[in-house]
Amino acid sequence: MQTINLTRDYDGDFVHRVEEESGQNVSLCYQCGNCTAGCPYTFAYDIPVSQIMRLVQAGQKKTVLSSKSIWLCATCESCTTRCPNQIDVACVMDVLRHMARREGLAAVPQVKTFWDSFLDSVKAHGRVFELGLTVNYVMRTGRFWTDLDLGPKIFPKGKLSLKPHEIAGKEHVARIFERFERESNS
Amino acid sequence: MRIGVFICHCGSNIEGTVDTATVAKASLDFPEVVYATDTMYACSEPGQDGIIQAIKDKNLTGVVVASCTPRMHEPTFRRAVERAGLNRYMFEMANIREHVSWIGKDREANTNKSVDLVRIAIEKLRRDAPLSPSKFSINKRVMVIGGGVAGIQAALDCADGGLQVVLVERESSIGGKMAKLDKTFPTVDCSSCILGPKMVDVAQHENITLHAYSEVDAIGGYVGNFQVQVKKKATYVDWTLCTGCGACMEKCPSKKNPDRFNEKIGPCTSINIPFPQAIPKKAVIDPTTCRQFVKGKCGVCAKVCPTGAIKYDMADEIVTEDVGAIVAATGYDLFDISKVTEYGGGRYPDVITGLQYERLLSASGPTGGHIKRPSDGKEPKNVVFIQCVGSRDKSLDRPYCSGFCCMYTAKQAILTKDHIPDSQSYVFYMDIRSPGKMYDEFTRRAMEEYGARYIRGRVAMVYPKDGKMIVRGADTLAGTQVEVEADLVVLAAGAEAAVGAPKLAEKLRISYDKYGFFMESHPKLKPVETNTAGVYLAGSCQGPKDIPQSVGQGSAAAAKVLALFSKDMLESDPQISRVDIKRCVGCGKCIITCPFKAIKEVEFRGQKKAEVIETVCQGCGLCTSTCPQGAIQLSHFTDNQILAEVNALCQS
Amino acid sequence: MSEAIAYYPGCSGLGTSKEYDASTRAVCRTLGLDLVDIPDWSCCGSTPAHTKDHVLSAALSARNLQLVSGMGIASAATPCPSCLTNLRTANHRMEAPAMAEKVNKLLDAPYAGGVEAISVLQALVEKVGLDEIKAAVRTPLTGLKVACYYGCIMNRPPELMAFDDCENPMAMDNVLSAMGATVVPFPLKVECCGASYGIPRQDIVARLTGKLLDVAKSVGADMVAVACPLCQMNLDLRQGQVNRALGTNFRIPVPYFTQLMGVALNVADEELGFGQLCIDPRPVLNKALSGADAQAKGA
Amino acid sequence: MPVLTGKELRIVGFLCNWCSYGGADTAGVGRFGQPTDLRIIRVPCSGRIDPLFIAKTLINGADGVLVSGCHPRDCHYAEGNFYARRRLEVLKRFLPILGIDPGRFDYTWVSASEGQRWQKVVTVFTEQIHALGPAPRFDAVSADMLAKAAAGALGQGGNRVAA
Ligand SMILES: Cc1cc2nc3c(=O)[nH]c(=O)nc-3n(C[C@H](O)[C@H](O)[C@H](O)COP(=O)(O)OP(=O)(O)OC[C@H]3O[C@@H](n4cnc5c(N)ncnc54)[C@H](O)[C@@H]3O)c2cc1C
Ligand SMILES: Cc1cc2nc3c(=O)[nH]c(=O)nc-3n(C[C@H](O)[C@H](O)[C@H](O)COP(=O)(O)OP(=O)(O)OC[C@H]3O[C@@H](n4cnc5c(N)ncnc54)[C@H](O)[C@@H]3O)c2cc1C
Ligand code: SF4
Ligand code: SF4
Ligand code: SF4
Ligand code: SF4
Ligand code: SF4
Ligand code: SF4
Ligand code: SF4
Ligand code: SF4
Repeated sequence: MQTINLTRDYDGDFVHRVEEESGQNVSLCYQCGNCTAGCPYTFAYDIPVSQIMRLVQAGQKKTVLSSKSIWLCATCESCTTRCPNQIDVACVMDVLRHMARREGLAAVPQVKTFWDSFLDSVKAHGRVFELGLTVNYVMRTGRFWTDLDLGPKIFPKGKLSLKPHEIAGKEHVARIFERFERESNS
Repeated sequence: MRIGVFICHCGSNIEGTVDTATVAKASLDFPEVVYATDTMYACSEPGQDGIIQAIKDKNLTGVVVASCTPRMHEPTFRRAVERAGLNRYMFEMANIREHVSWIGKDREANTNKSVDLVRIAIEKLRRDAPLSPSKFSINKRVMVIGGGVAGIQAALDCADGGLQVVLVERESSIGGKMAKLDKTFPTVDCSSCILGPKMVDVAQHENITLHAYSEVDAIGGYVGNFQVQVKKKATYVDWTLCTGCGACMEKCPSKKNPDRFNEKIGPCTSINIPFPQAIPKKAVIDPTTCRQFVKGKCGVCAKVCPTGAIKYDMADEIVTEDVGAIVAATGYDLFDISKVTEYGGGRYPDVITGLQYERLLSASGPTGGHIKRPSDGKEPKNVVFIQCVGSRDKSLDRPYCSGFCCMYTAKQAILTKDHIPDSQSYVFYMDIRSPGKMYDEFTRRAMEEYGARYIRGRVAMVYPKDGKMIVRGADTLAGTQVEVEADLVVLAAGAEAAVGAPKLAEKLRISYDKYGFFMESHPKLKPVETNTAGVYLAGSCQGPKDIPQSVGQGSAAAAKVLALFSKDMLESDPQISRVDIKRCVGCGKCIITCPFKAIKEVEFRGQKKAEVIETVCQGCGLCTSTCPQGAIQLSHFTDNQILAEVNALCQS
Repeated sequence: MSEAIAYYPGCSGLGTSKEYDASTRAVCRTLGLDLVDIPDWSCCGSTPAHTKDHVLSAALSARNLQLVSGMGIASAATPCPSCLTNLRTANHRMEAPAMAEKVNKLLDAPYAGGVEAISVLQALVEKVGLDEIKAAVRTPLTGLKVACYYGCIMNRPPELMAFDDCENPMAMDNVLSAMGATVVPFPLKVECCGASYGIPRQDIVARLTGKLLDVAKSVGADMVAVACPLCQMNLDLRQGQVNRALGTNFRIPVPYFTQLMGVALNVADEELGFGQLCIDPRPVLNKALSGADAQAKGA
Repeated sequence: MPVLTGKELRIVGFLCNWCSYGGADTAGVGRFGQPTDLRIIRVPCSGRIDPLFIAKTLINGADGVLVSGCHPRDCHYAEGNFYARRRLEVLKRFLPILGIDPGRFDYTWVSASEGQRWQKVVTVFTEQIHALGPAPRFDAVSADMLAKAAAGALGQGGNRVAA
């Protein structure tokens, strides 16, 4: 454990940015732990969500943005629904992911890769091409596809179509992504 | 008029953001001001002496103090100017603390605004006239509304002090919540052993008239002379005949009704005496379940009652009580745990409230003092307590701490071990609030001696699985999620204002906060007084309080009543309306408007005129803004005065 | 009977949850609920989009909402809770003019608001009504013990979703009891099943799904009815993975609630797509129904 | 001293002693910061407020008038605020006839416990008046005429307040 120097290591700008981007007042959190108690993913987190909230309050940017937890949060809304102080905790987690991305951090790379593959698929076809997404993900992570066992279960059912559903407006969807990238780079 | 102006620093409270010297200097430019100064603490002894000295030295005939709110110190300064020989009504205040220095940091703007406020006070003062109060007699009877421990204490202290007391309780027995408790913290003595004798005293005290099963219907009048209409609800049992023998309860065939005294965890008969020590110990029929009422046939109780007390055709009755003061002691009710759906209260029988648990612990409760869980009657081994349910929770609009649940949870954990030695209690808490004599020691004992496991964190959900209740919470100190397989879950449900409290407050003409708790006159210095003269508060109707605090307030309210009644006559506030008989055309509009019936019609040289009954007028000024002639003017708030204030602000 | 509702199937409706899409259409048709396809709809971006950026996410949804407003229809129904959340969030966020401006900057055609997004379940309960649904039952599901599983985001957060209770939702329970089924109280109705982590973190899904199946079994459910393609996949398709990871041997069918409704409403078997589920619910279903039948005859 | 030119506008508040004046005190005790424009005139009850006071305040050059009393049914004098509400409603409709923007006048209910609510009321009302800017001034002759017109129209006080 390291000692945190509260006067020097407090990143006020970080706290402010989290509050602004999430629209939440993090000082409302009184550390009751309800979010951690309800979060189905606590067992997989490196830092429980209530402590993420605490570390945000404490302005500990680096610890928070390099945590695995923010990538494992499934936005299940349990924390937001039950927070006695009506903090939209799930939104804070979302915003922390946005910030981590901007800092080039992703402590659970396969999750980020999966999401990126998903969005690539949407950008390319206008709709998600499930098989293509899976293949893309497996290629990108360079991992063996752990779901191989499922193949025989779904292919015969005709569920995974072999070609994407191209839509007429796919150019429009692609333009949404392009404009977004331009806006965020400007 | 020779006006003196005193600008208070209030230490740094005002001086910190208002340049008082400049305000004093500016005041000198206003009409009729002959003296102005700033002063460190105007209300302190040297401060008051300074004012008195200045009145004498400068021959002042009127005084303005600019300081805190008049709601705080107006009486103080009125007394001070009176000591210097002025009429106490030749005094005005400007509120430059609550309305200026405490709400803005801009010193220039604040100073400027203070000058404005002093100026309107001066303009008002210039039009003030000396007033003198008149005296009126008082009815030295007191009504106490609510017969919980606070009301009982207030009633007994007043009665012991020689006053006639009318105690109104809406249930069929007095005792309130305390009568439902098993043992009480921090000494763990038996609740009915310490409350029971007091209840008996109430029944036997010659000075106390008890209206049980009654509610206040309407209140008229004012301090010293209230008229209260009390509705005695129909019990369908003639209480003058009922001996409380209980024969009717034994035979009543309608046995499966939720017993409200047992917090609905046990059944009761349609005709019922809530508990053996009830005061009065009289039966009441619940017409919503009684077969005679619902189906039109039964009549068993009428047949078995040895005294012929049953009266199926009884109706509500209104009695009027004249009293000089009223103590409200209507207590609290519990937060409805079914609103926290994730805990399953109301859905799962083994999730209960702390008060229900008290009934399970109590020897007079539905299980005879054996802890049995409601679902299957089994003795629980693992009992989970969850604190702050419906308290400290903004999402439920209950941001306040209920004050006593930390302590009663510790008590219940201790009692659980006493009842079931091989049991294990778990307490989920956010903070432990136990600031009282022997209180923290008590909660520590629950952990150290009785082995209750305290877990710092909230619970997110409770659900049944294979006969157990799975409690999933967090241990924030360990930084983990935790689960307990519980047999019984006890929720420390928070305290809310008593059902109907706002309605009663409106009848009493006292204020209540947004949660329905009654407002005291001053949060520190007038905790049992209200803003309505002659109406006092005791116990948890003002906010959650434990027994020692409630009893203390009951006694305090009684002391206030006794002090009020220690005089034979009361002085009325002379800031009342007066009729200019030359202007009055006798139209009678004011008479209809006055909410206090304080204006009567009189004959003056053959013409109809209005006349204000001095001791009845409460000084609201409704008549003044109603009279088309401007004939009836509220002293110290006359049309001319208010317009002078307006002009001072507009023309500056 | 009712006004037309735009229909947004969501991407999985074309693939992994074809049977949900088909049974939804069939059931709505039978009940007279007029679903109109949105021409050229596109993906809402699902979770990946909002974890990347809120403006991007809103824009992907808003494109579809804008298409619906072009159809002159005021509400859109979707069977997929994830799509629903995204559509509703986009609406909600775009109430703020600054956000609306940012989103519209990304779109070809700006979205001016005014299209309400609801779930197919909500549409059935509110636009058709339980009484009418009940009246349409032909083959009551008597004897079938079913646990209703709503998934984590169908009703949460309540301020956003504004439908049913967020801790103990009852809409699906009510619909299936109207179909004659015995709905067993299922305490984990809104507990998360692992969402889309099936691909990147199978271990997580196994644990969460395992818990759901365990509790469903303990309350005596013959099957678990679902209303979400992801839930369905995790509970059904991955049941084998769960058994392997946890050493259990669950074999609980996990049909969509619309498929069960279809049975009760006598929708043709081909339209319900039971065969496309991993664990075919028909044997259990038939057993329950015939058991009830036998009982009825025996009595 | 005048209001601070450029910084403040002239806003006058009429507050009942029991609820709203108390609420303003509570706001002070809680240190709930507020704009400095408002000057409060204390009256016993909102029922004491004659609509003519407000009309005259606005005619005489105030930029805004705020009235606040007890919540309905919570009046210290039982029913004063009902009278107030009726009269103030009439006034609100009459102001445009006098050529006064009705946005310069508002009335509300704040209890003695609602310090935060008071802070909000003052802040919002002050912003509203600043958005309207300084009120156009009437010269002495027209002000007098308007005051008489108001006195006539607003009824009961015709014989007195104009005097
Ligand atoms: C589970 C639990 C355990 C507790 N244990 C302890 C303990 O161990 N020690 C301790 O110090 N404190 C304990 N308390 C707190 C204790 O209950 C209160 O301090 C105490 O009851 C307050 O007394 P009261 O007279 O103010 O109110 P109440 O007990 O609520 O009495 C109010 C009375 O007024 C009556 N009433 C209400 N409205 C009206 C009306 N409109 N007209 C006429 N009558 C009306 C009610 O019927 C009631 O009889 C516990 C509380 C709970 C919930
Ligand atoms: C730092 C601090 C801050 C606080 N802030 C707050 C606050 O903000 N709000 C709040 O509510 N409370 C506050 N308190 C608590 C507050 O001080 C007490 O509640 C209050 O002073 C108690 O009043 P008292 O009359 O009982 O006792 P005291 O104030 O102690 O008065 C006792 C008096 O008796 C005299 N005395 C003692 N022995 C004898 C004797 N044998 N013969 C004759 N006279 C004797 C003493 O000289 C003294 O004058 C604070 C306390 C501290 C320490
Ligand atoms: S539930 Fe809310 S208040 Fe409690 S720890 Fe989590 S964020 Fe903080
Ligand atoms: S939204 Fe994320 S942090 Fe919150 S409970 Fe769900 S998974 Fe956990
Ligand atoms: S009503 Fe009759 S039977 Fe019942 S307790 Fe009274 S006296 Fe006894
Ligand atoms: S008449 Fe009513 S109260 Fe009396 S015995 Fe019959 S059911 Fe009971
Ligand atoms: S007394 Fe304790 S349990 Fe009760 S609300 Fe306060 S902190 Fe919570
Ligand atoms: S001793 Fe004082 S500071 Fe410590 S817990 Fe008690 S009240 Fe708080
Ligand atoms: S001021 Fe007038 S209306 Fe008010 S109580 Fe006195 S006489 Fe009645
Ligand atoms: S309203 Fe005025 S004129 Fe009419 S009776 Fe009353 S005081 Fe006289």
